[in-house]
Amino acid sequence: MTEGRTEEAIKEKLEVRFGTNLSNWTIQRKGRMYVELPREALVEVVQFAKEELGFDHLSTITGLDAGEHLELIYHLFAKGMLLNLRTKLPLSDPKVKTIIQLFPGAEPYERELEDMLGATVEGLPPGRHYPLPEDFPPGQHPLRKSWKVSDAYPEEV
Amino acid sequence: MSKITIPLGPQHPALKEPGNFMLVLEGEQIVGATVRLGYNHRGIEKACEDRSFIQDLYLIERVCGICSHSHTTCFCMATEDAAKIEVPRRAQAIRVLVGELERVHSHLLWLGVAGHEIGFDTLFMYSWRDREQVLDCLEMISGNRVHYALNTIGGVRRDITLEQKAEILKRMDILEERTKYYIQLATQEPTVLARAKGVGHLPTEEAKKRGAVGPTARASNLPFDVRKDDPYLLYDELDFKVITSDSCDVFGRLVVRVFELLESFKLIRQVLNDLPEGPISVKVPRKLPAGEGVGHYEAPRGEDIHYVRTNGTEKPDRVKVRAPTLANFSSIAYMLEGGYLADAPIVIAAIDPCFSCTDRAISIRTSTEGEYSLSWEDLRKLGIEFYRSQGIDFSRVAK
Amino acid sequence: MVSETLKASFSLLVFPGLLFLSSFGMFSEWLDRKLYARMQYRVGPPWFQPFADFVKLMGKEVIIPEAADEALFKILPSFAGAAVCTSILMIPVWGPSSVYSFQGDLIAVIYLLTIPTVSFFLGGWSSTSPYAAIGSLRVLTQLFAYEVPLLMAVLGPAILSGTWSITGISAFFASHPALLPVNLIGLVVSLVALQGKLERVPFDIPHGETEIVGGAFTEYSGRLLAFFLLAMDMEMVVGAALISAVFLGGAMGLPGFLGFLLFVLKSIMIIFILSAMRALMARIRIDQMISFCWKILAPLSLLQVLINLIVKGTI
Amino acid sequence: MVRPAKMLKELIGSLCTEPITVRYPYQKLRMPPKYRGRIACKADLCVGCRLCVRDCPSDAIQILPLPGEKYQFSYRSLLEGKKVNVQIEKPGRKKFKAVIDLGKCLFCAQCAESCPRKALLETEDYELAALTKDRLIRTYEGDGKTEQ
Repeated sequence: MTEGRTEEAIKEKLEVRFGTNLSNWTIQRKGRMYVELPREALVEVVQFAKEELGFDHLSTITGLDAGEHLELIYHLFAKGMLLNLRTKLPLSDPKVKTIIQLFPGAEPYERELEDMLGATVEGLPPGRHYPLPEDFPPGQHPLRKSWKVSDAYPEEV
Repeated sequence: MSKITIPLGPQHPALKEPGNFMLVLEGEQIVGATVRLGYNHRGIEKACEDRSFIQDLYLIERVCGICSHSHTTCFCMATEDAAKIEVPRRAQAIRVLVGELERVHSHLLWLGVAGHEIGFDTLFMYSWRDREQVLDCLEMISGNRVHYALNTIGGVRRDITLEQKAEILKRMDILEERTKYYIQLATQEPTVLARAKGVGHLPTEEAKKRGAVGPTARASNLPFDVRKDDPYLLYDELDFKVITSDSCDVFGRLVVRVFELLESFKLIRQVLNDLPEGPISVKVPRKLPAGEGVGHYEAPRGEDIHYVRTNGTEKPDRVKVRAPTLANFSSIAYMLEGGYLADAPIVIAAIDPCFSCTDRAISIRTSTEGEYSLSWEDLRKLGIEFYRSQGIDFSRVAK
Repeated sequence: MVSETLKASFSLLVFPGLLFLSSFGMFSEWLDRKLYARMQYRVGPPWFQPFADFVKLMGKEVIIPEAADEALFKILPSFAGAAVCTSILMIPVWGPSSVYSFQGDLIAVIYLLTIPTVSFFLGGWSSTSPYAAIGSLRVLTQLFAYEVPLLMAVLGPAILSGTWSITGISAFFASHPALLPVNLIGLVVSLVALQGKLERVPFDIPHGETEIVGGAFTEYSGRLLAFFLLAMDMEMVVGAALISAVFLGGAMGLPGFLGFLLFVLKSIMIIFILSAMRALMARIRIDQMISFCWKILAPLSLLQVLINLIVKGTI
Repeated sequence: MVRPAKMLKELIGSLCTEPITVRYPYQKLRMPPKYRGRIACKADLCVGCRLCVRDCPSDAIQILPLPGEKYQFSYRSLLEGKKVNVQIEKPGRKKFKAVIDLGKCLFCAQCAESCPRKALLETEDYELAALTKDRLIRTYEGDGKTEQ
């Protein structure tokens, strides 16, 4: 919204507010920045970014299996700037709080995290599976690196 | 009056792709709507992880049948960001050119589909006839009609010749004239106005809250266009307007798309008349260095975003695709409720849905217990038996 | 007595009844489709396409929904066809007079022509599918919208000629051709209402395929569907014949074959107008259709009646 | 500004012109130059590097070695006292054949791009439908003209 907004200014504002909670800053190029934060601070940071910094569009949530933990990346967008908030969930306890109260459009993205990666999104209203079918074997999550097609459909391989 | 629940999809004449809308009706009025997706989950994201980058290009291209160039460009931009590859300017210009030609093709296709949804088949036939012009251009440039296979990591695969340039400019003039005719038609034909005005209302705040993108957002007076807001390729050097409409309904979406066609013609002319010289691609190693990148692209249907993480091998570690339709989905339920059943197809069509892109990604399902599949031979036998019972013998007809 | 029965069955089954009507109906369906296609830069079907479609449907399996009333479900298509075949007997086809003519046959034809519509409704309703249920509700709603303007529009020429028989009306206009232009409004209203009766764009609301799949016919298949579609084609011919007899002076007093030629020519002209209307417009919503019929068509037809009363007073 | 029957002029115009439809089987479509149709292979040029196989997104292409030409001669063995047949491969480059499954091919022509010897070509042939799947599998040997 503000034209003179730079990556450094945003970094400074976030650091003043959240201090040591944020780590691993990367400013890849103009309009692309990555930052890592603990999952406890996630909702707060997203809310701050939305309400104070003008990041009012959630592009998507990427989830990936990075071996010993799950990594979630929230891609927040404001004019000219893509802020990527990275948070790590231990595989033993892959829980994260929902952000649908801030971005109602995030519901399918969060359902996808639950289905495809086996993360638990707390506060997500009960609903159908997305994108997996209702009769998909429970406990199987296709985007985990250890998953193979034969786990769910043994007759096919 | 008692309530009737009508399923719209997954197989329905109004929807060319599988999506399911359960509409609760009171007479003709919709009092409740639930949206269900996931019928066409093809496992593309998972499949990308065990293919090389070159193979992934063609897989990503098949995320969508209409905006194939959008997805590959987005994927290429994300990968090039991750591997820190600089793309030559001529390649960027060709990407913009094909991207805009694709937008023209997609919007004309939408115009036809919208015409069909409101029972105006003449508009459907006319706009699809004109769409052949732009498809011919694309075929001439890339050699294929729909899946252009033009992008490669580090540039594009084919160059534009002078004859092609002249031919495209000629066809754009024809199309511009036709587009002006459609603008008149859309704003003057009373039956079109009756079906489009005030239908599928989506106020600005609601569109913002639900994260609408693309023409859906712009028709709700939300000037969100990645080409302007997060310029990629050469868009920050090109002159074009972001078209918005404040009518917030299907009519607005129609007008936004038709006027965007005019902007696209403008862009195509600018790119062609000022095509930078130089190579069309750079050599890229098979193994890309570790890194991550986000591709952000304005597809004809709205914001498209890809996330790519590389790990130093010739295969990506993770590819995430978010097609524009998914972002528009929470708006659909809002727009449907309180409307008429007759308006449901056009309201759904007005976001230009592409369910298969949305679902992307798992494997083929074959027979499970209790179901059975028929081979070609079995089917043939069954058919012959049925017709024999009706007194006609087809058994001697050649296979 | 026997010859009377023979004559009746001949005219009901051969000419101008079932055989003629179905072949002319198929021809006009082809004509309609061809014109529609040519208006859209397409090639359109070959001349035998409607017949081929009919034969194909006859060979298909008939599926009857379990919840449907089987007897009703099966009888309705022939019911619709029979009503249309009967109604052509009262409209002049060969020469200036019809096979059967009596005072009030105009009203009889209009009511016979509602029987197919009612059977579409019953067929859709008895097949117990949600699409068919919505479709048949729309059939009935639409019936109430176009029926009144249609009836009032044909009332105009009847008042002007002072007779309630179709043969009488066309004979009157044949002898007073100067009075034909008086009925222009009525002609337009009845053409629009006929479009509604035949459930064609912009009034194809009962089977708008993008909304409710096949509408009332969703569950119909095979032979039964073939007969329903045939009844629809025949209805188009009867509608065109009715309009040509009432508003355009029918055979204009020409005898036999010449009169027949004129009848064919006028029907083709009306079919052309109907296809152009189909190509020109988008389908409107049922609520828009009703308000259009009651707020525009009905007052227009009332105006026509008024004009005719005044003209009648002056001649 | 509402104008009913806006398209009437266009409709009449359409009635008076030829249909736009190409009557396909009787009238062939003209393909632009460099159309990406069936992929052909000049197998003579192939060196068997299999880069095309590696890059093919759909496993549609196979490169198989051909048995090379052989010198054949025989001699009478003094030890065994009978005739012995001997085959010796002719010296020179090995030959290959390409098997392309059109049922799997995506027509992206990446193989033609990957080929260092330009042995794979894009052709303008687009009439590739077949009644059985095995007729979609095309084998190329020699100069690329022969196929099955």
